[in-house]
Formats: sequence, C-alpha cells, structure tokens
Amino acid sequence: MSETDPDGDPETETTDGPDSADDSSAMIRPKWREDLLLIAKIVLATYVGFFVVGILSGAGINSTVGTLQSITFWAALFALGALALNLHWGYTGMFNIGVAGFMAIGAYTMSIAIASPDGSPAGFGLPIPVGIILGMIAAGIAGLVLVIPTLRVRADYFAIVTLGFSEIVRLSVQSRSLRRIGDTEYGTGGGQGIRATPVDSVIPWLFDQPVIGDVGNVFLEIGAAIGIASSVLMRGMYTGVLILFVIAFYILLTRIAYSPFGRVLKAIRDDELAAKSLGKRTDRAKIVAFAVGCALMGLVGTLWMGSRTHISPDSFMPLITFYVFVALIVGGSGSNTGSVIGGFAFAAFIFEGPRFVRTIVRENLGTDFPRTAYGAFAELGGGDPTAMIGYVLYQQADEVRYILLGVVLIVIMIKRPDGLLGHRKEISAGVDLTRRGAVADGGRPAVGGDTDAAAADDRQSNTGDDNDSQMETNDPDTTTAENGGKDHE
Amino acid sequence: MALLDVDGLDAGYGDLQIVENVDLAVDAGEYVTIVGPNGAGKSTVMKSIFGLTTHMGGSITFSDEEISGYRPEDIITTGIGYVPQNGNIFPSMSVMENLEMGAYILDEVPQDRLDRIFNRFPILDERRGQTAGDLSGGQQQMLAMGRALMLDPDLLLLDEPSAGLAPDLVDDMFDRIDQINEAGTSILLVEQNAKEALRRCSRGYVLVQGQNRYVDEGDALLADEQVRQDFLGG
Amino acid sequence: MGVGNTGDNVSNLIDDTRDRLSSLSGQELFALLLLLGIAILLIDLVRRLTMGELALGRLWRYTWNGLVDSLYIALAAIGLSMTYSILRFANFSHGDLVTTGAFSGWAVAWVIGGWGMYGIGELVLFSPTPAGPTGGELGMDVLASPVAILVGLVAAALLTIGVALAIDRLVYKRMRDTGGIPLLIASVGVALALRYIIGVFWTVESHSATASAPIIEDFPDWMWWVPFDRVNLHELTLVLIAVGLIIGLHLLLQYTKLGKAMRAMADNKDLALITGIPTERVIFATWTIGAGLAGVAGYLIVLDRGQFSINIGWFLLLLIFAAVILGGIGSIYGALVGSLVIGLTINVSLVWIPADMNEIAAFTLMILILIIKPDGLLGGVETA
Amino acid sequence: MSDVETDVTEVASEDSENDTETASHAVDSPILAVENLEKRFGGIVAVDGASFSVERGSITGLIGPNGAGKSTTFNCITGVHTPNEGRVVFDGDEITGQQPHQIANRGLVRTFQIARELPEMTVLENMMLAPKNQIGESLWRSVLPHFRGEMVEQEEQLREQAWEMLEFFEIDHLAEEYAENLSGGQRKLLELARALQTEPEMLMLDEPMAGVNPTLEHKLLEHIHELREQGYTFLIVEHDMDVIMNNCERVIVMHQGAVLDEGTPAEIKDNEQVIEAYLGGEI
Amino acid sequence: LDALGAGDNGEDADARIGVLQPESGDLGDLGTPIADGAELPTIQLENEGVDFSIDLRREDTETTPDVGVNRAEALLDAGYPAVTGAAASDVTITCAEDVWIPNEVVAISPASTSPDITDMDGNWLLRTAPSDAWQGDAMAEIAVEQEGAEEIATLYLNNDYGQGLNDEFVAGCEDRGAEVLEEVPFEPEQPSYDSELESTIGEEPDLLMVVGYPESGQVIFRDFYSDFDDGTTILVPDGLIDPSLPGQVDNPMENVMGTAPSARGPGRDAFTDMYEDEFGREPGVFNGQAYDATAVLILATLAGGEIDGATISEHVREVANPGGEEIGPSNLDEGLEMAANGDEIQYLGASGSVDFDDNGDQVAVTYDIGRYHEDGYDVEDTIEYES
Ligand SMILES: Nc1ncnc2c1ncn2[C@@H]1O[C@H](COP(=O)(O)OP(=O)(O)OP(=O)(O)O)[C@@H](O)[C@H]1O
Ligand SMILES: Nc1ncnc2c1ncn2[C@@H]1O[C@H](COP(=O)(O)OP(=O)(O)OP(=O)(O)O)[C@@H](O)[C@H]1O
Ligand SMILES: [Mg+2]
Ligand SMILES: [Mg+2]
Repeated sequence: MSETDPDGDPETETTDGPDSADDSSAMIRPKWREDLLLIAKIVLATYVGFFVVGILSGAGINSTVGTLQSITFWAALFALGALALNLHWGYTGMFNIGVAGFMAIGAYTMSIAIASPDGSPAGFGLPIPVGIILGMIAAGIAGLVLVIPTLRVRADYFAIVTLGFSEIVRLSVQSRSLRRIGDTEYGTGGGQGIRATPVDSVIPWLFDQPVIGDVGNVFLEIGAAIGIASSVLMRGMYTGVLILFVIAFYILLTRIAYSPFGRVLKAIRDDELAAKSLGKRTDRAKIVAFAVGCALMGLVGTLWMGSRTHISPDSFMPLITFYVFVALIVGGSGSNTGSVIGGFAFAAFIFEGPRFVRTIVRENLGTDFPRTAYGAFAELGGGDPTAMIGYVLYQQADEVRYILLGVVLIVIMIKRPDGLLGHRKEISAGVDLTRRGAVADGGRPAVGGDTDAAAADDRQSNTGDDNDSQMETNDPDTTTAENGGKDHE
Repeated sequence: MALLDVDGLDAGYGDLQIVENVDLAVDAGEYVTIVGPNGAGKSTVMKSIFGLTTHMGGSITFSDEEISGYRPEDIITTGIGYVPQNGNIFPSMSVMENLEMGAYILDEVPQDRLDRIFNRFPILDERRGQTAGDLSGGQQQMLAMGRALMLDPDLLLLDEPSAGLAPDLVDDMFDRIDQINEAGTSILLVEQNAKEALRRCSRGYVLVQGQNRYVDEGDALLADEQVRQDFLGG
Repeated sequence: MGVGNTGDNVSNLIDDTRDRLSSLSGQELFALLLLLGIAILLIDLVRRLTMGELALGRLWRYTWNGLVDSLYIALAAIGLSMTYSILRFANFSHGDLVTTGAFSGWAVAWVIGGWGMYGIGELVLFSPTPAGPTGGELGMDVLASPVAILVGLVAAALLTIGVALAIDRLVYKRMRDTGGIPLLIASVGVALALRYIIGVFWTVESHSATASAPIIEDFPDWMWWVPFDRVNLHELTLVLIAVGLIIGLHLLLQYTKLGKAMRAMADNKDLALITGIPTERVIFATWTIGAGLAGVAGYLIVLDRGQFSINIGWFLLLLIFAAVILGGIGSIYGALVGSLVIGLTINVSLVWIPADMNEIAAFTLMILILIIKPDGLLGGVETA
Repeated sequence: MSDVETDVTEVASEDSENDTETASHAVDSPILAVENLEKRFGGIVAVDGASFSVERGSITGLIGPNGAGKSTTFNCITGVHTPNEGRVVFDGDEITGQQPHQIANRGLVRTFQIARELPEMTVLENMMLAPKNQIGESLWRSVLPHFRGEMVEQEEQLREQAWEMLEFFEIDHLAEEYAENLSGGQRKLLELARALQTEPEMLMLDEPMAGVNPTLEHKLLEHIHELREQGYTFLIVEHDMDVIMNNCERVIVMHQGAVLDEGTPAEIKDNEQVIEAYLGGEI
Repeated sequence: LDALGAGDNGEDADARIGVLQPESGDLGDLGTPIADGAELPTIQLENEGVDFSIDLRREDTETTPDVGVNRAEALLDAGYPAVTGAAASDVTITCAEDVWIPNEVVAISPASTSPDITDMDGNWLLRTAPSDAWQGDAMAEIAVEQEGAEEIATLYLNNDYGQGLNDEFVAGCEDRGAEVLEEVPFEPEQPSYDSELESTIGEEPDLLMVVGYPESGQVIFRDFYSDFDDGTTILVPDGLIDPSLPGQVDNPMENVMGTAPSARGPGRDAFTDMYEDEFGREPGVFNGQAYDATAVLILATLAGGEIDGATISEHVREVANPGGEEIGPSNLDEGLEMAANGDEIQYLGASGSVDFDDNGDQVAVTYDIGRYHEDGYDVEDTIEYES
C-alpha cells in the first residue's frame, strides 16, 4: 500500500488544469518516484543484510525476523520524529531540541485519557483514538504557549529554551506534586508513571477492529506457516500502523514543503526580516509551523507509548531528542525523503545495530568476558584478544553504541553537513518552476536565451486573461530585443 | 623591483577557484587602482594578498619577501595594511578600542598616530566612546581607515573605501588617500567609483572574471573607449 | 482571485492582538509580573522568618549551598561562555569536559595517593575489583594527602586542556567556518563519544573517590564572626580555589591583551585576523582557559561530593547553559551572575517548593528572563 | 549600446513629468507623508523630527551626510523600528508602528542597503515568495486537496509572472541559481525584481547603486524609469549625486536627523546649507 | 557449523530459560550478581554432568523499561518461554504487560518487590522476591515499635520501587500512630542531595527512612555524614544494603539499620557454597531468589515435558509448592530426573521454601534486620511474615 497511496494522490488533485494535467503530477514532486525507489532500495538492502547475517550467525528465523521488525518499529518512530522536526528545523530554521518534551506531553495526555478509571493514578478510560487526538492537541498547545513569547529569542538561545522546556516537562511529570494532582486520583504517577491497563493496550484493540483485524489474522496464518511466531507478527501489526502514519506524515509534510506556505517557512529560515518586508506574516507562519510540528511530535509520543502499557518519565530523557536529531541529520535536514531514510538508517545501524552485533558475538564467542576494562586489558596482556573484543562488543555494547552515535554525528558534520543525500534541491513551490507553463515538449527545456522564443509566444497567449499582472503592459518585443543585446556581450 | 609583486596568482575559496593567473605590481610610493564588474574577483585578489583565501598558485612578493602562505598575523608585520570591503570594524567595541586594535601588534598605542587620525576624522574623536556598530555606514568606513592607519603601513590595501559615503566625504576620502600616498605610503585601491579612482591613480588594472583584462595608466584607461563602454558606464 | 481573502479580517485581528502581545509592552508585562512575583516571595520569606515557619539557620544553609553550587557552576559556565563567544557555538560537550576533569584528576590523585601500595590499574580505574582500595583507605582528604589532591587538581586542569585541544584539532578546527548549528551538533557528537569512551574504561557505574571530608567544629576565638558552627574543609577548598581562579582570570583578562583579543575575535573574526591577532593562538588560549576551568570544576565537585559517575558533567550541562544564557553570552561577569542566580534559585527555592521541583524553577526562571531580556541579564554589556 | 541607454534615461526623465500629470489614478494628496518622526537609540537621536512627503508617481531622492538618519527613517517607515514620536501616513492611512508585513501588504515595499536575498532559495523561489495573497500561504490551504487545485493554478500564474519579471531585469538565465551564488550587483537586481513581484504602489530603495558597477547602474536606472512610467512611486536613498540629480524630480535632504531642505534637484544644488552640509565642494 | 547450531539449539534442549536482569544502568551493581545467581543452576548442572541440556540466555535490561521490553521480545522471539526476570519493578511490570502476559511467557522475578505486581496475572508473572507491601509494613513496625520513632521522614527514589515501598511504609507508620513529617522523592545520580536532606533531616525527625539504590545511596550518605549527621537513625530496605557501602562512603554508618527479605531458605548453605566457588564472592541481595527462580523454571519445564509457556505455567506450583519429595540446591540434579519422570516434588530453595500463592507471590517471608558497621553489614535479627 505504501506505493499506490502517495503516488495516486497528487494526480487526482491536479486534473483541473486542462493542459497541465499530464505534466504537473511529475512537476509537483520532481523526484517523487526516485525518492520512493531510493527508500525502497535502502530498506531492502538493509533487510537482506541483517537477515543474511542473522541467519548465518545462527540467530534463527523467528529471532531474525524479530530483529527486523524491531528495526522497522524504531525506524518508523524515528522517521516520524525526524519528519516533524524537519518542519521546525529543516524548513523554518527553528532549532528545537525539546522534542522529547513534546513527545512526553502527547504520551502522557493520551495515557491519562485512556488509562482505566480505577487505576492508580486513575485515567479517564476514553477510547484510544480520542486519547491520541487529545495528546496531539495538548502538545500543539504546549508548543503555542512556548513559542509565542519566545519568538524574538535568538536561534541558539531558542534551542536552549526548548531543551529547558523539555526538561521542565520531564521533571514535572516525575514530580511528586503532580503524582496525584491535589486530592484527585488523577495525575502523572510521578516516578512510577502511568499504567494503562492491558485490556486497553493498542494491539489487541487493533485486532478488534473490522478490516485491520482481518488483515492481521491473515498475516498471523501466513506467519505460522513459515515459522514466525504470532508475537512477532502482532508487533508487526503495530509497526504497520506506524508505517501508515509515516506515509501520512510524509504526504502532509511534502505538501507543506511544495507549497507557498513552505516557501514562507524557508524564507523565514533564510532571512526573516527580508520575508517580513515582503509582506509575509512570518510570526504567524512560525507559530503555526511550530505548533503543528509540536502536535506531530506529540502524536509521535502517543504512537510510541501506544505500543506500551506503561509510561514513565525516564523514557523522555533529552537523549531521545538527540536520537531524532541524528536521524534527521543523517538523512539531511530540509528533505522529507532524507528524514525517512535517516530514521531508518539510524534505527538499523546505530540504534539496533550494536545490539545485533552483541547477539552475534554471544552466539559465536559465548558470554564469558571480563566485566571491566581492567580485566580486559589483563587478558589482552595475557595474549587473549577475544576478551577485549568481547569486552568492547558484548559487555560494553551500550557504550559502544553511544560512541558510534557520537562519531557518526561528528563525521557527518565534517564530511557531509547536508546529510547522506547531500544538498537536495527541493524547490518549494506547488508547481515545477523550471519551465514555463504551456511548453508542450516533454523534454526539459534549457533555461535562458533558448526559451525566449517559446516564452514570448507564451506570453502573448497568456496576457489575455492575465489581467492581474502589472507586467502585462510590458511589450514583449522589447524584452526579446534586450535579451538579444545581452547575448552579444 | 616592485614593492608588491603578484605573479600569476590563482586563488579562491575552498575548492572554488575565483582568480586565475592575475599579475599585479605596486611600486614603492605608487598608487594603483583595480576596477572591474561586480563579482570579478577584485576583493578576492585583495584578500589573497593578505593570506585570507586558498592559495592555488603563483607568487606574491612584498619587499622582496615571498609572502604567499604567510598567515595574516605575519603579513601585517611586513608592513601591509588592509581595509576590507565588508565587516571592517569590530561592531561591539568602542571607536577608541577599534583604533587600539589597529595597533594590536605594537606594545603600546602610538599616541601621535592616534592624534593624527583624530585630526583627519574629527567625528571619530567626537564618538570615541560610542559602540562602533551603531555608527552610520559612512562613519564606519572612516573608522576602518583610521584603524588601518594605526600601523603606518608601507602599502595600504583599500577595498571600496568610498562605497556608501556622502559625496563630500567621497571627495574627502580620495583626497586623504592622495595625502596618505604623498606621505609615502603605496596604495592599492579597489573602487566602483572607477572614474574618480582612475583619474587619481598612477596605474590601473581592469579585472574581469578573475583575470587581468587591461593594464595601463589611469588616464589612458579612462580614455580607452572599450573600457569606458564596458566598465565605466560610458 | 479573491480566494486568498476569506478570513483575512479575522486573521488580521488575531495578528494585531498577537503583535501587541509580543511587542515591547508584552515584555514589560512579563518583567513586571516577574518582579512582582519576586517581591511577593521576598515578603513571604520575611513573614516565614518572623513567624518562625522557617528557621534562619535553614535559610542560611540554603543560601550557602546555593553559593557553593554557584561557584562550580560558574567555573564551568565561564569556560562555556568564552568558547561560545569566540568559537561561536553552543558547546554541548562542555559538560563532558567537566567529567573528563573529574576522572583524569582523581585518577592521578589516586595514583599518587596509593603509589606502591596498589597496582596502577587498580588505582587509575578506581578499584575495578572488590579487592581494590577505597577513597577512605587511601586517605583521600585535604588533610591526609594534600599533595595528592593538589597534584590531582593540576592534572585535572592539564589533562582536560589536553583533551579539549585534541578534540579541537580533530573536530572543531575542521569546521571553523561552518555556522553555529553544525558545530553545535558536532559537539553533541563529541559529548556522547567522550562520555562513553570514558565509560568503556571506567564503566558507567559510580565511583567513590575521596575519604569523608574533614570537618572543623571548634573555631578559635578570633573567628567569632563566622556564621557556621562547622566547616566542611572540602567545601571550603572548593570555595577558595574557585574564587581564586575567578579573580585570577579577571586579572588575566583585564591586564593582558588576551582579553581584548578575545573580544575582538568574538566580534569579527576575519577582521581580527587582519589586525594581526593570532586567532589560532587566541582559540588555543580560549580552550586552555575554558577547559582548564571545566576540568577543575569537575575535580572540585568530586572533592565536595566524594562520588561520581560519567554522567556528572552531562547532568550539570543544562544548568551551566542556563547560567551562561541568563548572564548573556560572552561576558564572564554575566556567567558569574547567571551562575549565582541559578545556584541560589535551585537552593533557596526549596523554601517554597519541594526538592524535586527546584530545577524546574531554575529552567522556568531562565525562560522568563530570556523572554524579558532576549540577550540575557548582562547581554550587550561589555566586560573583560 | 551605451548610447542607446543614456538616451533612454534622458527621454525617460523628460517623459516622467508628463506621466505624473496624465496618470489616471493620480490623486493630489501625497502617497507618503512623514510627520515629525523621531527615533532615539539610547542617547543618540538618529532621527530628530523629520517631516516630508512623497508625491504619487514620482521618483524622489533622499540624501544627506553619513549618519543623517536616512536608513533609520526607512526603518521607521517600514516598521523595522518603531519610532519614538511622529506619524507615518501611507496612501491616506496611518501606518505608524505597524509591523513590516502589514506595511508591505499595503503596497509600501523596501529594499535594503545591504541586499537581503534569501540565500538558500533559488532566484525563482525568491521571486515566487513575494506576490501577495497567495492561496497556499496558509497551512490548511496548502494541504487540503480542495484548495490545492486552486493553489496549483495560482502557482502557475505566479510562475509566469516571475519569469517575465526576471526577463525584464535580464537575470532569467540565473533563475535556477541559488541566490547566495549571485554577485553583488545581481543581488541588487534580484531584490528590486522581487520587490516588484509584490505589486507595490511605492518602492523605497536604500542605496540601490552602492557597489554596483556603472554599466549595471545605467540598466537599473533605466528599469526604474520604465517602472515609474507604469505608475510606481520611488523613494531612493543614494549618495551618487549623478544618480540623484539626473533622475529625481524631487530631492529631500536630511541632516542630523531632520529635513534640511526639499526641492527639485536644481533648487537643492543651489542651497548653501546643503552644499555645506553635504555636497562639499563638488558642485 | 557451530554457528548454525548455537542459537536455536532449543530444538534439542530440554529447557530454555531466559535471564533478564539489569546488568548495566542504575541497578547494574545489583543486577549482575543477581544474573549470576540466576545462571548458577545451569552451571551447577553442567558441572554435575546431568543428562539434560539446558539452554540459558542472559539479556540486559539496562534498568530501563524500553530496553527491557526490547530484550524481553528478543528472548521471546528466540524461543525462550520462561524467564528469570526482571529486577526494578517498573521494568518487570512493563515487560510483563507488554510481552510476557500477552505471549504466555512464564516469568519469575527474583527481585521486583512492588506491591503492584501482586495484582498482575499470577499465571505468567510470579516472584521469589517478597512484596514490599509486607516489607513496608515490617519496616514501619521496626521504626515505630522497635525504635520508638514518633516523627518520621522519608527519602525515596522517584520510581516504582521507591514510591511503592514509601507508600506502604508511610501507611504502616501512620497506622501505628507515628507522624510522617516529610516524604521527599529524589532523582538518581544527582551531584548532591543536600537539598533533599535539608528538607528531611532539617525537620529533625526521630528516624529517616531512605529507599534507593547504592548508586545514589553513596552520595546521600556522604552528604549526610558531612553536613547532617546528628545521630538520627536511618532505616533502609534491601536496595540500600550493600556491604561495600561503608567503604565507599568512608564512614562506619553505624546509625543505619536495614531490612531485607531473608535469604535463609533450607538450601541456603549449599547455594552459598556453590556461589562462592563459582564467582569468588559472597552472594548479595536477591541472588538466592534468582537461583530459586531459575531452578523452579527448569523443574517446571521438565515436569511439563514441553518447552511452552502454558505448560510451564501449569507445572510451576506443582514443583514448588508443598507435597512430594523435597528438592533443593544440593540435590537439584536428582530433582531434574524426578521431574522429568513425573514424580511429585517440592522445591525448597536457597531463599526460602518457595511456595507461590495464586497471585504468584510467596506464601511466607522472613525479613532480616541488620546494621552497618565499619567492615560491612551484619544481620542481627529476623521477623516472620505470612500472607
Ligand atoms: N567566501 C566566499 N566563498 C565562496 N565564494 C566567494 C566568497 N567570497 C566571494 N565569492 C565569490 O567570488 C567571486 C568574486 O567575488 P569578489 O568579492 O572578489 O568580487 P568583487 O570583484 O570584489 O565584486 P564587488 O565589486 O561586487 O565587490 C564572486 O562570484 C563571489 O560570489
Ligand atoms: N541600532 C542603532 N543603535 C544606536 N545608534 C544607531 C542605530 N542605528 C543607527 N544609529 C545611529 O543613528 C544615526 C543615523 O544612522 P543611519 O544609519 O540612519 O544613517 P544614514 O543616514 O543611513 O547614513 P549612511 O548614509 O552612512 O548609511 C547614526 O549616528 C548611527 O550611529
Ligand atoms: Mg568586492
Ligand atoms: Mg544608511
């Protein structure tokens, strides 16, 4: 479904222009197909890689598929986060490093809304979709409250403000004072967090839904046939839902990107005063973009915690924000496709990769490794390199992951500050700007002098109905003549 | 041997080459102007002399010393002063501090030069304590000149010193450059006010697309029909 | 066209209202509210003191703790502020320089303190096996092993400087001309890598480094004016060294060209080059001072607390940032003032709020002050 | 070619007088009136009670020594700064203290002394940004399918307009270039072209010719005259007296934050005070 | 070929046990020895050369619920239907609700003491550790009745464990007529706990109860002894009992009393010997419980004869609860044979007699009361509890 959906959409909406219908689907998203192909290629290559290595190292098919599903889950989650962040940072240039805080607001709001009324702390027992929507709204409102007074704050100060805000959120939900607010039973549960009762957890709920449930059951049967446990497939179902959300986010953000609104955002990023002086309501655009981005982050929070039945403040450490950042940076900020690819690459190679390596080390070298660097060095000195390998890759897998994360960030910033995809020309306009409207030939017309003939014709045919343009009084012949003059130089 | 001799200079930013095979000489006491269209690479040549670009080839000698590859902090000690086109003041420091920074490499601030500069630009004296960034465009330009003069350089590189100046100050500026030149300092000037600059200088270069196009005496260039038409606006 | 106009009136109205809110008067409103709030709190403080709800001793203790916290925050914040203004980026790895100072300094102190009695590996890694010594067994306090502790202090500064310079060479130097945000991101990378490289060697578990602090309880008569009944010598050492370093730094920047050169560089790096300021050397000096102070801060925190883990600097980082920004970047006095505000806020606020909300108070204050003064308290005021 | 150009300039300046008379929409009241404007920065009074007005359809020059307060006046008029005192009236409405975007949307658009192109957008994107009342500028309209169709239609229209404008300024060959890669002069052209895309009534240009090569300068002036004929009003800050004297109908002279004199170029040239304060010995 | 066999050798294993413990993170210090204890039965059986092959895999929760769930899923995917895990109640609860209960995995937690676990499905989540509902009450009894404290303050780690135990303790104290002056939560790994101590000790209580883990405990006690030591009695639960603490804090800590679920089961001596032989140190808190959990899971698997959660669940109480031949750490190998033969057995463990009630909790618990001294910690007394 991931392929038909987004592709079909733009075509249906642009059929109103009589002669542009053919071109414009290609024009609106110049690299649509290539982008999808690129994503598919990278995902496929990674899957095959992990699968082969997993099977060869003896992890077993179910276990390996489990790893793949886990990668996909995190990939979808980080892609969602990166897409939302891209709206803030990539497009509007608002450096928000408080992502975790907005995710927390979304997740907590949802949890309080859906948790059972007789839990401790109590919830409101609302249906899950209501909880999700409330979570989004709460995060969006929090974004509004934060951004309006801080619009004038410098970009790097704003970053620290958002980071401070996310810590305020985390510390607040953790605080004893909000554990149960006042004398009510309701609250955040403090350090204990909130437990949404298992009955309410999302996956069983999903299986109760008409179509999704049926599809899910079919998958379960197929899985059973090839030796994949239902637990993996159940989780896969949830991941499937996340992927649907990724597609929705992608379409939404791509639409924003290729629109005048996206153009205003980009202009704000480049030079806000210039945009303002051209009559753009930059403050409003910033507020809207920030609030929407925050709402999306809240949604990501609800989706993340939706796969859990228990939510606690520890899940929203600032590190989560940096994960999302790395995902975005790996793919290249400013590019939605990059965000998706970045999310995937991050999940596969940085987030799950070291754990996977750890599994492989265990399968092949056992687990009997020294626990301290001291021991590792002692055994290394005694001529046993596996001790060191085991120490680093097995005992210290977690540390190694963080080091890897750090090094990746540094290397990308030095070598490819524009991300893996490099600097991408995503032109923010609803139509392809590189050619004049009614140029009939299918090829890419060269820009500049060569198009002049076509352009001049074009203008004549256009001026009739173009009554808004001040430029219509412009005599086409003069322009052509001037161009000719220029060519002589 | 010329005081400054640029020979076959190739330079640019990072991997991007802007200037190609440029030759340029300034004799002791000479007043040389570079003119050319926007983006021709004039400023880049100036920056290259001062070691601020990526050196890609050719030689730059000053007082018989090869200075290409020197760091700016070394070049300034050889006796070259430089007033760049943009960002030529320290905006959050006071006027006085800006001037003091001009004499950074000296052990103490030479009072006589300071007085001379205040004589030349009385507004600076008036505004000693003001934050330089709040000066108007023209005032900043004067401050930048003053700063460069603090070291009494042998050669002064000036990048569009008259840009943004009021007409009386433009004249004034040119007069002062003449004076500085007459006092023995060689001048290498980049100007968009090309006619005035060429009129006053002894020799002029026309730089186009990173390459030398014309070299001649200033008046001769002014008289050259082709040059007038293409670069001086007729 | 006309399509674009629907609802424009409404949005214009919204626009206007918002413009009015976010204009200067809005800021003034916030400032007024903040001042009002502070005034109310002060009145309440006096009330509590007079009504006996709050013992004077406790208030004094909160204040003293606030001062101590301010000092080590200030040591780190000054360095951060300097690198911020000269290298033009928010260095997220600064907290991990604090960590580096703690680990490197105490490793050296242990080696000296336990020389010959225990293996080097055991000492450097703070007893990785249960057989190793504890800080108490090594007598790691300022009275029992002053030399080890002093050498450790110097080593903390030097080794942290070394690490910072090496990182600058490897990472930041290659990015001198990129903007602040890429550098910031790279510094997050440096922070993670540095912290967990330390983690690989020292594990993520906590270590206890010192013996318990010697306490003076009997004061000689001439010290009647001291408002304490007991003095923790480690805390006192922290205070003395920190104050000494801050004064020393003030003198250094006031009476040498370095201070001016740093300001000039912070202002306009290209022009600084042109005026003959050896910018790379200034950067070197900046790292030296900044990292040195950070390292000392880390070392002293451990001296005071006795125990530490690789997260020590990271957990401090946000407070350090809050201090720097509150004070206004680029001014060491700003960093000092900011540190004081933060240090006192997280402690004195306990009069009114529970301990698990004191950092919330600090961050909220930071955000409020930024809204009122977007350049920080001393922003724009030029100091050494 | 240069001959042709100079001719055009002269013709244009003669024409312009007829033009103002015949322009159908000409109203007697000035398009812009500044009354008693004052702006202080701490102790410095940058603008000190300046009052002047700009006639509809004219090219008016604003000159004055460095630091006279010209840029600050611009900033106060266009909402970048809020004046401490005084009123600004544009097209009959008071705009004092309004936000830059509100003022721009009323048809008063400015360029900056140092060009502010949007560096990481292409020249075309820069151009597409400017037009007013774009359907897709609100989030919902840019996203919801219902509006999307209309938006695409409008975008196509704007694209045509942008190309035409670029051709008019002869920078269409740079359309796909990132703005940050343009040379100084090209940026000035782009800024002017972009400002025109907003379909303003009046343009305020802050030193449009500074740092621009003389040849390009002539072209720019030629464009300005052509545009004036189409009904635009110009207020130009410029230090190049040739530009001011040969192209403006009226000249306002500022000195120390106040208006020193106002009149035709010829009148200004003869004013002793002006000569002393500003023009030096040049003329 | 080894590579192919190693992972999914479950095909030929007789029992497959996952061990999910926090080997790093906040509880890393405690979790690793617990995991060692959980692994000990398989090491023992291998050394004794039994005919059964038992496949055991250790995973690390890093003391966070997210990683815990991730690793629990990994164990599930790799085909381990029985898990000794986890520690830290929030991790255990999350794993149980998200992974074990929905997928019918039998988990026995050796170290999670949160009262909330009692309410969870006792078929899939059991524990050899006792509920804090009892310990909180036991501590309250010690504090109020034994120590005679009338005004009490508490300092607790702000998580499931700390909050849960604190709630029980406070309720217990108030029931017994004592006044609780302050309840102050604290965050792990803060540079200083002065402010928390100020708000508790500053109120001058008769007794301070502190719940936490050694990581933060070290700092709290250091701060206490450097600035707040006025001889106030401090009462700590198992989480803060760590014989190395006085050395780390550099203070004899003689005013600190502790309570911990006793590990004085019938098989304790045999277990302690084996543990010391294998790992070269004394067993710590919950190590015996961990051994028992693994042992019971192995026995239940063999008794059921199938590597399948539901089957194991059916047989857990059968092998553990009274009735049948007594099996303990010393004769575990015999127990295996008997279980496989379908004989009725009763496991009596290292930590206690190991009888599960319907909720999966222990039927009876003994608590040790002890005190710190210069060289460590010694148990001085015990109290009995029965549900
Ligand atoms: N830092 C830089 N990095 C990359 N390219 C640059 C940089 N500075 C200038 N350029 C490019 O180098 C070319 C020459 O620029 P330069 O500033 O030397 O021109 P110029 O002759 O001084 O023009 P002007 O008269 O407008 O000042 C231009 O195309 C410009 O875009
Ligand atoms: N932001 C500011 N803060 C303080 N003073 C300022 C500020 N902006 C301008 N000034 C002062 O206001 C006066 C007028 O400056 P302005 O830039 O308007 O002059 P100008 O007429 O445009 O000069 P120029 O022709 O040199 O650009 C100057 O003395 C300047 O120092
Ligand atoms: Mg230049
Ligand atoms: Mg100006």
